Amino acid sequence: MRGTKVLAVVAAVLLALACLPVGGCSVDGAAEGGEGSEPYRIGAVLSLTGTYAGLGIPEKNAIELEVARINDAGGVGGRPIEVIYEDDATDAAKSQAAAVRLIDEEGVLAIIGASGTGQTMAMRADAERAGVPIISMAGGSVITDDFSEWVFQTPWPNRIVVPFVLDQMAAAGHTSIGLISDTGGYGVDGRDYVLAHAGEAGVTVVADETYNAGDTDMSSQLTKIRAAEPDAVLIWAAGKEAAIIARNARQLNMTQPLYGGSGIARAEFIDGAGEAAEGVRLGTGKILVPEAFGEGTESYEVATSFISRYEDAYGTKPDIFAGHAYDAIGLVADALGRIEGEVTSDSLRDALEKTSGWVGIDGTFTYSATDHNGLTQDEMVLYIIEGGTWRLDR
Amino acid sequence: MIRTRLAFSPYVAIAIAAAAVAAVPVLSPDRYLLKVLVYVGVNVIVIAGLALLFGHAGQISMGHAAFVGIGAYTSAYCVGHVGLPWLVGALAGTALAAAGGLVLALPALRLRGHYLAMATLGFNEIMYVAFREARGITGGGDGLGGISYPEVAGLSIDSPVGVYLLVWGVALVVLLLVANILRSRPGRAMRALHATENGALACGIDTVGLKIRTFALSAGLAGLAGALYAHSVGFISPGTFGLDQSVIYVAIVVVGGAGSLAGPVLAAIALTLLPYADALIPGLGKDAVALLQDWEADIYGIAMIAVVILAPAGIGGLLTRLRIGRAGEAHV
Amino acid sequence: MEAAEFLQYVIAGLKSGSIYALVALGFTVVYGSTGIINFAQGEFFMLGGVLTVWFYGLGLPVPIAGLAAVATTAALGILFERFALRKQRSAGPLVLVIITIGGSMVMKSLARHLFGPDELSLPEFTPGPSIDIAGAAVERQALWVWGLTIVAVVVLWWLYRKTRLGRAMRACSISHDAARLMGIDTARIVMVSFGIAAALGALAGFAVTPLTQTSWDAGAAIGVKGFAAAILGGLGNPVASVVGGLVLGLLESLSVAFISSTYKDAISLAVLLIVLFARPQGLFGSARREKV
Amino acid sequence: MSLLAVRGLTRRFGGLTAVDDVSFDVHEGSIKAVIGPNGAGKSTLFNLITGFDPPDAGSVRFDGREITGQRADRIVRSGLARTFQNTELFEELSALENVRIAADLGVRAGFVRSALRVGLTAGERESVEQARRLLRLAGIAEFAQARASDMPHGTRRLLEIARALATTPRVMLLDEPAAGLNGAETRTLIDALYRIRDAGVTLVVVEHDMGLVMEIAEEILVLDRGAKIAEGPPLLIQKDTAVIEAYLGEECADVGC
Repeated sequence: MRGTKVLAVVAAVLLALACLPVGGCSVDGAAEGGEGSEPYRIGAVLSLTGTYAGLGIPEKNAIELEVARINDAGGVGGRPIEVIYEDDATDAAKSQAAAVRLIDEEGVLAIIGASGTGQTMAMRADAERAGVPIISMAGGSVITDDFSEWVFQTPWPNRIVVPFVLDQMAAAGHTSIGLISDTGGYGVDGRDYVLAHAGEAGVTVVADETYNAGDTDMSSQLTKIRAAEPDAVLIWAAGKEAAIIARNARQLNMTQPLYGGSGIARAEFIDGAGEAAEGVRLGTGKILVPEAFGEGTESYEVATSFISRYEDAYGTKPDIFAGHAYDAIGLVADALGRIEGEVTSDSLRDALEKTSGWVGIDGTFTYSATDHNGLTQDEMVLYIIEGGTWRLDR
Repeated sequence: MIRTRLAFSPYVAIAIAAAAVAAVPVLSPDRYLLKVLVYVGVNVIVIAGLALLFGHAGQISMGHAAFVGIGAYTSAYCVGHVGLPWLVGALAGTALAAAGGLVLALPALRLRGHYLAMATLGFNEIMYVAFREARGITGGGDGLGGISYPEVAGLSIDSPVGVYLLVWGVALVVLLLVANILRSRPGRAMRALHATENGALACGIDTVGLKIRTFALSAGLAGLAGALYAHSVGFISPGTFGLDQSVIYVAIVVVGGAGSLAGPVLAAIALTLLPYADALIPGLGKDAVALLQDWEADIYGIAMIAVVILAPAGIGGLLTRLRIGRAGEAHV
Repeated sequence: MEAAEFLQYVIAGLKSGSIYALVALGFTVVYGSTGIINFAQGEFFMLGGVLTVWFYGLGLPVPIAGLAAVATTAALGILFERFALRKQRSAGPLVLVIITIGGSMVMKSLARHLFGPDELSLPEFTPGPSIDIAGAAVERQALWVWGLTIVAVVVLWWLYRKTRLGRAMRACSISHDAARLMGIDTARIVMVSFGIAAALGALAGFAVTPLTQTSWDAGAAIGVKGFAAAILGGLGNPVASVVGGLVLGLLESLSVAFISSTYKDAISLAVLLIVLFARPQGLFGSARREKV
Repeated sequence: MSLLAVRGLTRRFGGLTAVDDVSFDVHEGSIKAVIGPNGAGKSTLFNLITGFDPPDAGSVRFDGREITGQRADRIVRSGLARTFQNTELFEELSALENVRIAADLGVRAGFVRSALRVGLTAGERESVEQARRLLRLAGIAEFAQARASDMPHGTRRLLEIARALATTPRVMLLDEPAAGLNGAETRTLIDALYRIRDAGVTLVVVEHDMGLVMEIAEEILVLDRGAKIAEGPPLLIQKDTAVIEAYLGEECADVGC
C-alpha cells in the first residue's frame, strides 16, 4: 500500500475536519434582523495585522468608540448594535473567507470593510450572491467606479481628490507638474486620474515617475523630475515612502513646491519628513483641522466631538482612517434607524442607498442608485504643513 | 521474503479517498469550511508539484508562486477576455506555466543551491512586476475581479460544494499521478539526482532532461492550481503570487519532509489551515479569536521551527517511523 | 544629460547600494561559517532601526541609541543561533534555512506588537542642508551611511585578516571538519558569525532610518536586495558582497535614469540573472571545481 | 580493431597539463590496468573518456563510434560504465535501490507511462530481479536492505561496481576499486572482477595495489605527470626503467634497488 498512502492520509484529515462542529448557527442566505431587544449584528473585516495594520487598528478604535456611544444612547430604535470583527491580515483570500464566515455563521446584516482596495474587491462576489451590503473604507476608485448595487464607500476616492488638487495647483499658477506615484493600487489609481484630468485642469505632466513600496531612496526619480523643470511636484503615495520623497526633494535642493493627496494626510508623514514637510500642500477632507468645517456648523460639532472623544479614549488624535470608519458605522446606524418594517440585509441596503445629507467626518454623504460614494469636491480642502502641523491654505 | 501485509490495492485507497472528499460537504454543509478547503486543495496541488521538484529531485525553486500566478492570469484572461471555456483556459494556464518551468530549468542546469534559489527568486520578482504592469491582461495592482466560475462541459460549477468537489477531485487525481511517478523510474531517478548528480550520470540517467521535465511538470501543476484558484475565488491580485508565498511553499516541503509526498501534503493542509484556525476551532470566545488572529504570524513561525526541530526528517520522517518501513525504502 | 545629473544618479545608486552592501555582508558572514542563507538577516536590519528609535525615545542621544541598538541586535542574533539553530547542526542546511524563515516571521510580528504598526522616524545625525559636490547634492546622512559602511568593511577586513578569530572563521568557511581538526571550536565561530551578521544588519538599519524611517515590516524588501547583492558579488567573499551591493544600487538608479523607474527592480534582477548564467558563482566568487 | 581507442587525449587546467597527449587501446574481454604515481592524471584521464570532463584535444572511439565530449549519461547508455575514486552512492537509499536505479535503464517508463502505471510492473519486477542478481554477483547479496551510508567500506566499493554493472556495460572503468581495502576484501574484489570479466565485460582498472595489478592485468598503461611513459604486459612493465624511475626516483633506476 505504498503509493496510495498519501491518499489515505488526505482522506483521514478531511473527515476529521468535517466532523468539527464548525457549523455553529449557520444561517443560510441574508440574515433577518429579528425583533425586540436582539442586537443588530454587523460584520467588520479589517486589516489588523500585516502591512495595512496601520489602517485597520485606528478603524477598529473608531468603530468601537461609535458603537459604544450609539448603544449608550439607547441603540437604534431601542436595539443595540453588535459588531463582529474579523482580521484579514492584509490578505485578499482571508478577507473573502472572513466575509463568507460573517454572512453564514454570524448572520450579519452588513459588512464594514475592508481596509484595503484589493481586500474589498475580493469580498464582493460572495456578498453580492448572499445579498449583504458592504461599506468599504478603502480609497480605491475602482470600488465604486466598477459599480455594484451592494457596495458602498466612505473615503474620498481619487476620482474626487485628484481633480481638486490639480485645480488648486493650476490656481496657484503651476501649469507644468512632475508626478511621482507608487506602483501600489492607490498610486496607480491616482496616476490614472492625474493623466486623465491634467488637460481639463490646464496643467501638463512633464515628468511621470514611479517607485515601489519598500524602496529606500527616490532621489533618482526626483533627479529625472528636476531635469524636466516642472513648476511643482505632485506626490501620489501612501505609506512611509512619501516622507522619503519629501526629504530627497529637499536634499536635491529642488525649489518646486510639493503637493499631495489624502495618502500623505498622516502624522507619520510629518514626523518622517521633518523640515522637508514644511510647505508641503495636500488636498483632503476636513478632519485634519476641524475649523475647516466652519465653526458653528453641524459637521464642525460632529468632528470636534469625535476628535475629543477619540483622544480621550486612545490618547491620540484620530487619523483619516478613523474618520472613514466613523462614517461607515455611522451610515449603517443612520440607515437602520430609517428602515420601516422588517430589518433585513435588503432593506438595509435600500436605506443606505437613500442616505442623503448625512453629516459625517469625511463630509456630508448623499448616496444614490448610481453613486455609492456620496461625496463631492466641496468636501475637500487644501492644507499646508507649517510648524509640524496642518494649516488651512486658503 | 513474501510480503504478508494486506496489500491494499491502489483502487481501494482511491475509492476511500474519493468517498472522504465527497462526504465532507454532507457532514458539514458550512460554506466557510468549504471555501477554506478550496484554498487547502489548491495548495496541495502546488505542493505535490514542488515536492516532486524540490523534495525529490533536489532542485530548489523560490519562484513557484509566480507559476501559480501565470496559471491564474492566463486562464482568467482566456475565459474572461477571449471567451474560451474554462477547461481550455485552465489547460492554457497549465501549459504556459509549464513553459515558464522550461525557461527556469535552463539556469537550473548550471546553478546549484543558493544560486539556483536566487535565480528562481529573481524570476518570481520579475513576474510580480509583469503581473502588476500588464494592466490590460491582469488588471494591474488593483487586481482582477469578476472572474467567472469554472465551467465543465457547459455546466457552470458555481456552488461552494461544486467548486470544492472540483478542486479536491483534481487534487486527488494529481496526488495519484504524482505518487505513481515517484514510485516509478522517474521518481527513483529524481532521488538519485538529489543524492549525487555524478552518481546519477554514472547510472545513465539523463539529468539534463530530467531537470527540464521535472521543472516543467512541477510548474505546470502550479499553473493548474492557479487556474483552479482564480475561478473558485473570483478575484486575484499580484500580491497573492508574491515572493513570500513562494518562500512559504518551500518551507512547507521542508516541514513536510523532503523524501516523501504524504509529509509535504499533510504540511500543506496544516499550514494552510493555521491562519483560519481561529474560526475552525469550535467554542472559542470572541477575545480568544482576536488574540489568535493577532498572534497568528508568530504562531506560524514558531510552528515551523518546532516541527523541523522535533522532526528533522519532517512530518514524512515521522510517518515512516510510525510505519515500520524498510530502511531506505522510498516512502511515498 | 550633463555630468552633474549623471553624478546625482551615481550618488543615489551608491547610497542605496551601500545599504544593500551592509546587509549583503551579513548574509556572507553567516554563509561563510555555516553555509546557509540566513533569512532573518532582513529582520536584523529592521531591529537596528526600530531599537534605535526606541532607545532614542528613552532619552538616549542618537549615537548612543544606535550603539545600544546594534549591541542588542547582535545579542539577539547570538540568542537566536543558540536556541533555534545550535542543536540542529546535524540536521542539514535546509532545516536551518527554514528555522531562519520561521525566526524572521516571529521577529517581524513581535516587532509589530512591541513597536506598533506605524512608521517610526529618527532625526538625522548631523542635520543640515546637503553638500554640493561637482554640481550634485549629497545629503549629510548619506555621508554617514558611506562612512559607517567603510568602517564596517575595514573592521571586518581587519578581523578576517589580522585576528585569530578571523582566521578561524575563514577556516570554517572552507571546511568545518578541517577547522574542527585544527582545534577550532566551530560552534563558537558560528555563534560569533550570527552576532557579527546581526550587528552589520543593525548598523545598516541605524544608519538609514533617519533617511527612510523604519517600521516592523521594513526588513522584507531589504532582505531580498541584500541576498541578491551577496549572490551578485559571489557568496562567501566579503569584498565581493560590498561590490555586489554597490553594483545593484547603481543598476537600479541608472535604470531609472535611462529606462524607466517602473521597471527598475525587474531590470536589475534581469541583469543579475544574466550574470548568474554567465558566471554561476557570481562576479567574484571562486568557481568551486566539483571534484569528481 | 580495439573496443576502446583513445587517441591524443589532452586536458589543461590553466598552466598545468593534467593529461598530455595520451593514446592507448583496450581489447574486448581483456583487463587493462592504468598505474602511475599520485597526480599522474589517472582520474582526469577517466573523466575525459567517460564524458565527466571535456577534453581540450584528442578523441575517444568506443566500439567504432566517436564518443569524444558526449555527455556522461549518454556514454554510459552506449555501454561504457564507470565507478568513482570516492564512491558516488545514493547514501539514503538501500543497496537494492542503488542498483535498481541503474537497472532502470531497461525499464521503458517516461513521466506519462509512470503516472498512469501502465504495464510497468513487468519491467520493474525484471529490474528488481536484475538488481538482486548483480548484488549476488558482487557477493554482497546479504546487504540488499542495508542503507548505503551504513555499509562497510569494502562493501560500498562492491555496491558501486554492482550498480555500474546494472547498466549492462561492455566496458567498465574502475577508479581505484581496492583503495582502503584489507587483504580479505581485496581477495573478494579480485574474485568479483574475474566473475565480471568472465561475464564478458572488459575492465580498465586504475589501481595502486601492485599485487592486484600484477595478478589480474593482462596489459598495463603507465602514466607520469600526465604523459604515457609505458604500455605492455605486467612482466615487461616491472623491469621498465622509465616506470621504476617514475615511481622510485633516479638513483634506484640504474641500481635496481
